[in-house]
Amino acid sequence: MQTAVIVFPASNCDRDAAVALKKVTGRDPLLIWHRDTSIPGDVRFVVIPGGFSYGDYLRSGAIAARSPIIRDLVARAGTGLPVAGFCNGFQILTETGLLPGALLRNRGLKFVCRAQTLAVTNIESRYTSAYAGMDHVTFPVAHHDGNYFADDGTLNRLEQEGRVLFRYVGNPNGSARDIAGICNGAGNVFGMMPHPERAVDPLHGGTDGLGLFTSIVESL
Amino acid sequence: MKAVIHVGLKPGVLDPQGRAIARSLNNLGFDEVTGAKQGRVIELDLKETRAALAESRVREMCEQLLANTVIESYRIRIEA
Amino acid sequence: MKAVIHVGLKPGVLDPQGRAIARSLNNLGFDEVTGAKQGRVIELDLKETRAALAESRVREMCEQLLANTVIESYRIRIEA
Amino acid sequence: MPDPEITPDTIAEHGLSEDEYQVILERLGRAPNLIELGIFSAMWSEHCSYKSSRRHLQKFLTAGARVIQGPGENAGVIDIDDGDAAIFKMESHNHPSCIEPYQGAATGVGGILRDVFTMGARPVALMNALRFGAPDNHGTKSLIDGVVAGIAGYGNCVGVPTVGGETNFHPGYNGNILVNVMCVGLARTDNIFYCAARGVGNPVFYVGSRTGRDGIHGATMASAGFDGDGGEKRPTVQVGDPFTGKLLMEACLELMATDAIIAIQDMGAAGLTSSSVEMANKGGVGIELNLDHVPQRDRNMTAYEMMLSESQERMLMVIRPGREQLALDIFQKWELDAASIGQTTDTGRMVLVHHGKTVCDIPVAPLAGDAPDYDRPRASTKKRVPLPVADVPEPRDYRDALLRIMGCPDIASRRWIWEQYDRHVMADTIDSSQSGGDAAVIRIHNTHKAIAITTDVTPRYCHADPYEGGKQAVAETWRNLSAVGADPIAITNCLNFGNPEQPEIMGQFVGCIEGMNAACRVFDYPVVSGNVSLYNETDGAAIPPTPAVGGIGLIRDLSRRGTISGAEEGDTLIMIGETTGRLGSSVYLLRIMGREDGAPPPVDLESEKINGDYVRQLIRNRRVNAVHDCSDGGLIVAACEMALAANTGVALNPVGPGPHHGWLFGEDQGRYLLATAARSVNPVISTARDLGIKACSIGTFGGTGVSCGDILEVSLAELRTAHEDWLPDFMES
Ligand SMILES: Nc1ncnc2c1ncn2[C@@H]1O[C@H](COP(=O)(O)OP(=O)(O)O)[C@@H](O)[C@H]1O
Ligand SMILES: [Mg+2]
Repeated sequence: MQTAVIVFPASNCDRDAAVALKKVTGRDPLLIWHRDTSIPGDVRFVVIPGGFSYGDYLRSGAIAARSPIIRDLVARAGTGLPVAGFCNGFQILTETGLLPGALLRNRGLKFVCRAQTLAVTNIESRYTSAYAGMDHVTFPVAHHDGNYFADDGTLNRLEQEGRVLFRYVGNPNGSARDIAGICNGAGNVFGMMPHPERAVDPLHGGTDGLGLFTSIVESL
Repeated sequence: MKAVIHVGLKPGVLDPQGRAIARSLNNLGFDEVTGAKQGRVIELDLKETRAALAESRVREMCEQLLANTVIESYRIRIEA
Repeated sequence: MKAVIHVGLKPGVLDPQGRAIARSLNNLGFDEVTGAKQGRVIELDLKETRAALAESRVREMCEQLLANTVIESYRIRIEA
Repeated sequence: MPDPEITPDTIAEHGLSEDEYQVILERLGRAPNLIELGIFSAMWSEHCSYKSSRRHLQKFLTAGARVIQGPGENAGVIDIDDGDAAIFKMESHNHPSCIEPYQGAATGVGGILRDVFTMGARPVALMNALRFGAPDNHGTKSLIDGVVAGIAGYGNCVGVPTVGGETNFHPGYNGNILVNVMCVGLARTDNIFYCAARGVGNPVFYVGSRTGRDGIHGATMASAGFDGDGGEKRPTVQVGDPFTGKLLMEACLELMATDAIIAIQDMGAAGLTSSSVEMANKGGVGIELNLDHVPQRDRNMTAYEMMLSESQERMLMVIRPGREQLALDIFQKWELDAASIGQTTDTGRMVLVHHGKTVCDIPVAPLAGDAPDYDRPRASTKKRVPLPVADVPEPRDYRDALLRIMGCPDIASRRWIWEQYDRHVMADTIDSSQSGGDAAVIRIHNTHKAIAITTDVTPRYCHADPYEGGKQAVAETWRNLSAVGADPIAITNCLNFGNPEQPEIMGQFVGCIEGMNAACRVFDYPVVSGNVSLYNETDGAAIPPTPAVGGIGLIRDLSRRGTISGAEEGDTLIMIGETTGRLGSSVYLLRIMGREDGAPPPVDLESEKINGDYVRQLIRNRRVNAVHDCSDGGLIVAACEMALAANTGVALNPVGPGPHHGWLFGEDQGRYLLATAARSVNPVISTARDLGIKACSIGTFGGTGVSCGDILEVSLAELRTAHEDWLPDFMES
């Protein structure tokens, strides 16, 4: 199955994402440069990788979210193409408006890199079905701006609609209501600050991240 | 001409930096500080010479890029 | 009262953020932008009511914490 | 602008001695102009010319079966089989970090990354070796805060994991912190790039950030005399731009996959001057640059300023004729400024043109070849007498002493530091600081091989005895690599010392080098790159001698490696190596007795070698569940670290009738602790004895605490709290 990773200047988890996608699909994903203007038609799943696109200058994800490729990404997401953003990818997705809210500086103001326990709060989504029977997973977090914020109305709606897919157990960054990962109303666009793509190999210290990729790939 | 844009968090949005600043000032003995907020100032050099036009363009820049209106509000000042 | 502090890079110090902002605005079609600088604004709420005293205290805060005077300069405005 | 006259003051301000100036006059056959003087002064500075250290560095073992490139290039290169090469180097950014800790540390990381990717390697790991003043010294806390944030700010953004390092606190660093950073990269052995320019008439390209007035050395003159804008005195601090650094790295690696590059050199210290001179000198060619074409950030820059600016994120390359467009296209894709600023010539001269005028015309060879080379007088450090165990009081309470040591600044967990570093990016980090293990382990992408990396030095020992301390630093890296099952291959180093014009300091310097070299020769463990940082002193107080060593080893099969954390309930704790209870210059002495005297533990290089070889063999044969070396704090600290990592207690056998402090806290060298399953205990011990290696069973894993007979008993929870809380509590206090 064809998948793709969008690469921005100073994306740096593009390789991490590519390794995970290859592991699950058996095929190298396309790497799409941010200046391209369209995502090839056969691409079934797009990952926006972590990193420091544009050095996180201005606001994390802000400049990347105005890249040429984004117009087509938004259009295709609107027609149901699954798009997942991890870490900087999540920040970019909120900046494009594909996901609600924003990511502020961590409460502790420091970059934080550690293994993070997460509660899987909805196993019925396209991104979490493989976690049936697993309450908790451990993914690494590695971010400076991971403090999820949205107004109360938005938070309530996310919760009511079952769109909060992961919550932190032991909040590392001050995120509202311990939110670690959310999806859009249609369930095809997903973003989270932790890095499932860095937990796909026993040598990483765990393989909990694989379930996320198998879930979405099997839903196609 | 020049545009000076202040971008700050909207009221109600948690401001971790501001909080930390107030706390560290208190720790340093500046007890008179009861609160702090941190925002950004962006200064743009513009080729445009008509203030009104400049302002409306800068407003567009803010909406499109310079501010994240989900969490931030902005104020524009145009200088000769 | 309130203190508004502008902190910006001293002239000649590399401002990578400013450069990235200008470039991105150009890419979005705002060709009139020829340069950009980014600084910080810190707003403090103060219990102090005497402006002169407030100003001298805020100056101390800037020197001790709010500005990195090796590369940044600052400007203070006291408001009632 | 009229050419200012060169006065004795001008010469002194450029750090040149009268004799050195005489040599310049002779080589040129005339007086230099200011630009030429600036160029000579930069090239002949301690930093570029190694004038106090060169003759001593030449003593190092630098050759070996796996050495592809030893010292002399931007980084060392070793062969790690299958056509793979590891390229690495360590560098200091001490002085800039003292002035502005965030930017100083950040630009240090940027600089070492450029040294490595300049040679064609993709950087895969960063390390940092930090020395701060006493925790209670004014400023220590904010220096830690700034340095760690700076390293994180640069390394995290470029997406190279920061996987390990070391951190010391000592009042000897109160006025001079040390920030040493190391980078390791991977390349193919047939695609390594060097800085020697070749050919005549080949275009010289400048790429990366524009040149500003950052970090110009002759700052006094440059800012007062040449800055037309007036106003505020310009800061000379360099600011790092990790975003541009990342783009530059990607662009260079992309261009390196083509045949466009003939030579490449990053612009580090003395920027355009040293990069262009080195390229020309190594290639035996001349170089002509038109400074009007240099991309500039500030207005009205003079030739002097451009040549001496240390703006970051810049590279110089000689491009193959006909490939100019290809290069420009790649730089444009990565949104980098690039320009052809000159060409190679056959004149052997460096010619600079600015505003249509030739502003510099000097021969290249003397800039490098005639650099001063001093044999500075030296005085050796007075030998300390060994400190017998009997002369050191026992602690009143062993349990209390252990908790204090586990939570003292030398031993406490560095989690507060390394949690700010992205340790996983690139998806090949197998082990890092997080485990508290002995060396970081980085997989070579798409293989089952890995490299292991460690940095070590114990300045306490070097201060007490430079020769033994030098030996120990190398031995500890070798031991740490062995403990993870890696074959140690080569080292890099960063030699941090005080003022070499003081004979005692020069004595420390040479003593450390000779000790390091003795170890390198016994281990067949060559030095392939390094860096020297001198004049680390304030008001005549020099730092403790600090020759930081960075070691690299190869793990051929990741399924056969050692970890600190694998001990299982019921495993036997075995000690490899001999314990006599050496407390001189130990952590026990420092933190429990408040003393820093006594000879440091000597390193017996021969037994160090056979012990390490044996431990690696055991790991390869899967005879051990966990391995850890004994270093600071002695065997009890090592045992506690293993217990904490495995979350399993350990009961140590009390030895003899006492005193026990030499046994538990002594810092005898060449020792390892192993956690071994019952069935392997006898074979491990008896084989060791056959090989003439001291080995004995000293305890058993299990339970929820650490104990030693009726001497002490403490729960893992208490140990963990003592170990984990000190640094965060200190930083938040
Ligand atoms: N500045 C630092 N950055 C990253 N990791 C660090 C730093 N300082 C210490 N560490 C990590 O903490 C652990 C313990 O360090 P140390 O006590 O120096 O180990 P050892 O004595 O075995 O060489 C190691 O895994 C090391 O990599
Ligand atoms: Mg060790």
